[in-house]
Amino acid sequence: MEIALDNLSKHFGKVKAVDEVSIKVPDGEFVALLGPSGCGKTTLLLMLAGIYKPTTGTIRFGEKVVNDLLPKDRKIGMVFQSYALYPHMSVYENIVFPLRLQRLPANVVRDRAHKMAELVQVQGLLDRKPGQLSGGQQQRVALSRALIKEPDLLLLDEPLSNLDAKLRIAMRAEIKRLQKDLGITTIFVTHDQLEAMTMADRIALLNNGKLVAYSQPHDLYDRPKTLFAAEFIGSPPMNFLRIRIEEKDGGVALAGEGIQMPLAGEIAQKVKSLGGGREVILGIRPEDITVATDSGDAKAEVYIIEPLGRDMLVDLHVQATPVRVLAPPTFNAPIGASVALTMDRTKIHLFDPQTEQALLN
Amino acid sequence: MEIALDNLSKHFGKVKAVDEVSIKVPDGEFVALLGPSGCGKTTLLLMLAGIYKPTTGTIRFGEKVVNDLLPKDRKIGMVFQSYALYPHMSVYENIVFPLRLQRLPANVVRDRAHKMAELVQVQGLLDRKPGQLSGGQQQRVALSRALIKEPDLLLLDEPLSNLDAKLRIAMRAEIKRLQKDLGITTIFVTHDQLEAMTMADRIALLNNGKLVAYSQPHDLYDRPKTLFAAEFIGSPPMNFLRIRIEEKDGGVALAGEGIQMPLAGEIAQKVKSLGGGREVILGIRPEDITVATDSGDAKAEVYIIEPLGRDMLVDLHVQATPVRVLAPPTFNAPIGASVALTMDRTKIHLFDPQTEQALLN
Amino acid sequence: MPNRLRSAIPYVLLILLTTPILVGYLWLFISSMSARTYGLRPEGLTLENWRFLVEPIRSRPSIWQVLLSTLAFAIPLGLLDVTISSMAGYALSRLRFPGRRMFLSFTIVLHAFPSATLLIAIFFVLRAIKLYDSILGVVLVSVSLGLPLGIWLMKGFYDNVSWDIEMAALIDGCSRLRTWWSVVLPIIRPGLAALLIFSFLGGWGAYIIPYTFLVTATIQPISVFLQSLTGDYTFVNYGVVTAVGLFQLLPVLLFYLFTQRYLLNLYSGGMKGGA
Amino acid sequence: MPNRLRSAIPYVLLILLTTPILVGYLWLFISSMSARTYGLRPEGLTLENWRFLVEPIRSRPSIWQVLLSTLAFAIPLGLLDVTISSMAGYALSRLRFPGRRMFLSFTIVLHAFPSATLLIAIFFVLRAIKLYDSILGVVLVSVSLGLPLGIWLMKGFYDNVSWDIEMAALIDGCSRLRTWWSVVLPIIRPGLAALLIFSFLGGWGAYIIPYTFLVTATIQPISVFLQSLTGDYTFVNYGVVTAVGLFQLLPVLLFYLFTQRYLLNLYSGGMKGGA
Repeated sequence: MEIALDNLSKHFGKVKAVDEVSIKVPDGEFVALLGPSGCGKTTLLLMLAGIYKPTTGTIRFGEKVVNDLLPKDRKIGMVFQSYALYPHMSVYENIVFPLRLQRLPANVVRDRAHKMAELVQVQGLLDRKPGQLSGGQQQRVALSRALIKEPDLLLLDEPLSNLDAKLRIAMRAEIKRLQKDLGITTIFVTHDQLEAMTMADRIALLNNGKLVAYSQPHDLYDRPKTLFAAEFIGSPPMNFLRIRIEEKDGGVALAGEGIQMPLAGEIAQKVKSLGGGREVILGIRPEDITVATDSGDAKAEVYIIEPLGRDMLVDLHVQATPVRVLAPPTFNAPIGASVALTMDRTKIHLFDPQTEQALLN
Repeated sequence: MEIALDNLSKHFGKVKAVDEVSIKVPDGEFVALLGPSGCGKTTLLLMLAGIYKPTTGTIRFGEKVVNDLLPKDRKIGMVFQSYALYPHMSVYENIVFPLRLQRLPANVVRDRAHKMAELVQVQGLLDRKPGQLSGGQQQRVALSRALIKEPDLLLLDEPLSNLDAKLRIAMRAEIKRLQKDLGITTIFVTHDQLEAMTMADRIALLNNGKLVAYSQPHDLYDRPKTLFAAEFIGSPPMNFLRIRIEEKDGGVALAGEGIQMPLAGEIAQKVKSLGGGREVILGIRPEDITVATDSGDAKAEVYIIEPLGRDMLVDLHVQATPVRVLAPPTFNAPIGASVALTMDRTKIHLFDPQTEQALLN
Repeated sequence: MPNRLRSAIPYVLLILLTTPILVGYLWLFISSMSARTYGLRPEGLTLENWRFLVEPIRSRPSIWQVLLSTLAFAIPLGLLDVTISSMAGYALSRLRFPGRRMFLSFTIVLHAFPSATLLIAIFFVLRAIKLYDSILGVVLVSVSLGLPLGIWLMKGFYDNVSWDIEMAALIDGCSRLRTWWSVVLPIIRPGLAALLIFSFLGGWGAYIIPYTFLVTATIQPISVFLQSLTGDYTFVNYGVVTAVGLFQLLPVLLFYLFTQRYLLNLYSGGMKGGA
Repeated sequence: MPNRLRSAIPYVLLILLTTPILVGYLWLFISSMSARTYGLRPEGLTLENWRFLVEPIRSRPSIWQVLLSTLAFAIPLGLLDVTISSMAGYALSRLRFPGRRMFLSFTIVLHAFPSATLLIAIFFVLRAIKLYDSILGVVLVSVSLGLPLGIWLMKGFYDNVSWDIEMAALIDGCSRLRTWWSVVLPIIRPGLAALLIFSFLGGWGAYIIPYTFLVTATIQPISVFLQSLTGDYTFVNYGVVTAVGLFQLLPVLLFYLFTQRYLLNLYSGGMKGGA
């Protein structure tokens, strides 16, 4: 089912928890609501669930405006961060609870419960109480309870945050595959950019209740439209350097404290068109910088080196600005060593310091 | 100061929380105690702090056995996961509390407090109460309280776990640099392999109270000595495949369900010496496999693809075994597509299924 | 050895301090079985003091009549207390309404309020609504006085039930009332059981309220009956008094023995950390 | 409009239910200022009922003497209760010792125990240790009966203090005692204040214990004094009784007004979620 939010707002007293958000979720898509804590993503989810009523704006499920519909009448399933299983009921009773409330015939209930339990692989646990299950098992049960109603919309609240690191990686893939197999329109909330990147077809990035970006993961990573998006997506995060566009002898260069970066070709033209002498913020991801001992675009001092296994994360200072670079695992240099940085011309981002908008896209 | 643990054990009733651990920490080193929850790492730290008494074995600070020394007589500083600041005291009072207890003259106390506050950059916060500080600020205060005594040994309990993702990356580097600058022998506890890899000079990997590895980060990553270490270090984790060593026509190959991987050169000799027909576990990291559409060492089916920004994490199934591969960000294939995997011969690990020991190092 | 001696000191002190209490209980028991006592030495072992079980003491109502009155007081008291507390506690824990904060403060103030001060005012109210000297009146008064604590305790239990579970029930298809009844109440069942036992035992041992507002001997509960045995005559038969005292005490002790773990819930359930 | 009417119904019900109580208080106030009352209608406004402030009522001790006795009872009660509870609560929360679990159960059982049943045993104990009819004796008995709740509440507060903070203090150079005194106690100060006020007010309004174990009129606290005004004469002067009642009530009310927020701590501090 297609979901459409139109200028949706939720105010708590004077606080605008959600501020004029408009999103269209196509039928069968998997959408992440991503943002730092307090950005309004959970409020938005609870409005979709019918727990909160919107202050203004409309929520449409298909053609129907559901603003005033009670949760139980919305045909939704939801998995909570805490799983929210009913502790006094067995796993089986938990799973069939939504069907019991619909007064379906006993054999239908039983059949669907077993089909569901098989799908999420909890067949062996049906007689247990939730308290006897591990976190991963509880999540599977919560998932099957949410899915047994065959909902039009599935809501997931931080679905992975209570799992340990290894299980998180496994469940990430499993939930994504399950969603694709069932084709249920799904919206999930997360504060973890990696979770949003890996699982979602489309990411709605929120900040202070406002929608700042709504696009596909690779788009958000490669072509962030605002400084906030550039900073929030990617780990280790993008580096930012204050620079000035300099035109000299017909050529164009980016220059800053300790930075002198001549440009050529297409990118030079683009940057030139922004205007010489303009102060901008240069953004570049740690994997798009190379460290050498001889010469490059910037001079830097090694602050500390952190081995990641696959790479070395080199923390450097370009004058007073910290810069992180991903170097090959063989990289080695003592603390305080002087090195030179070379930046990949095709991967640089420029942002206006005032509007925080991207300038090169 | 050099720290030496000799056959150290701690039993709680019948549970061996720490089981015969022997470690030597050279003067000025930064050592991580790493392991899953319940592995005994915190118990070990609390024995070093003097909160728990060892059941058997000895703890030596320099030449001195400190088993029975009270915490206050050990010349240690400690930063807790919760920071454990005294909520009824101001930041200044918190920092100087250890010196007050030593009845140092007022001017010495004041001087040292201000020097300390400057070092960890909390000069502006001295009059506040801990409740008014952010998590990052509280940690700085806790750090300065631990350091003001000029301890011989600094203990950190999950120092980064209460910080958000961005701050964690920044503090990681900062704490590591501070430790290097001060040269204080430091031991920290963490359950996060990345934290241990990036910060520590040496990692003590614990499991079920036992020490399973004690070596430098790159060593642990490149040449894990046990299956547990190989599985625990690295994210996404190493892939494991059950295979058989096959000798055919003088050549040697690794073969399994859907896998046929001929070897040549040095590695072939090494594998051959393990004995033909032997069942072993092949371990290979996601970054050491390449995906192609034509032919390779193994046939696989795409389960789901997860964009990481810098790479694509491709979840595949080789028959029933899940395998994860890091592919370039341009990789694309539909769910269920058949692909071929090629593994980097120089990066493969073999483990004995029974002893779980590495066979190639 | 001196170390061992040192660690014995607290035990010796504790035993010395506890002795008077134990002696008191022992005397209670011995006295109920004997005609007279010299200190702890009984004289004339007899079951005479326990005759009240089969035959009323002089002009008083029979012990079984008294027992019936006590139950008629304590059972409704417990049930009403739990019913009202469980509803009010839910409202205070979950709903936001004007005056909620004030109501909470008031509740706790009322709990700690010296009830003796209220007796005169209550007397006039009861007389006005014609419930003076009736079990119903005493039950209503006792419930009112017990409610503040009951509501606070129930609120504590509700506070520990996560919002998520309620939301899940709403989404699964429950109405608000159904959510409370089928999902939330079963979760706090240990709390309900604890409060029920607590209130019931409170009613069983209650003295001031029934003593003040019940005059008819046949509807007085056992604690008033017991007190009347000591108060009315110049010569008090301590043997009988102690026997009746034990009679009152024994079911309470048994009750505690079997329901102790529920009572523990009362405080530990509402509190973090618990026992 | 029908919607508005519907939402008014609970208020109407509540007002109807509250009226008797409010009328009771009103009558208390009016009665204390008049010679007689007909229902709520006063007749002959007078301050005569308040004469007890300057001149003792007949053969009774002066009100100021009574006040002094009450304070001599309530203040040590509060202080002792807080001192012992804060120490025992710490031990129960922090130390592992044999019998701890049993002690905890026992504590809660004792709290809910009907104290009336114990009166006879306590009487003999007090007489034996020569503390019958002395304020010290009554204080000791009241402290003992108050300790179980006090200890549980304090334990709840200690349970909420993280172990980390205590370990930090030990590492920073404190002894165990110093840790308790300089770090832990200051953190639970709101709990200590709440328990102190709670115990003091409990002592101020206490009736059964002082009534049972104090016979000398000059050392009886105000609640017993008040009760004696109603009990001893065939003709009770309700005007005077209500005036004394208000005299007892007013400081309590004032106290509550100013310390209410500490009392709120008592329950909310020990519990997760709070108000």
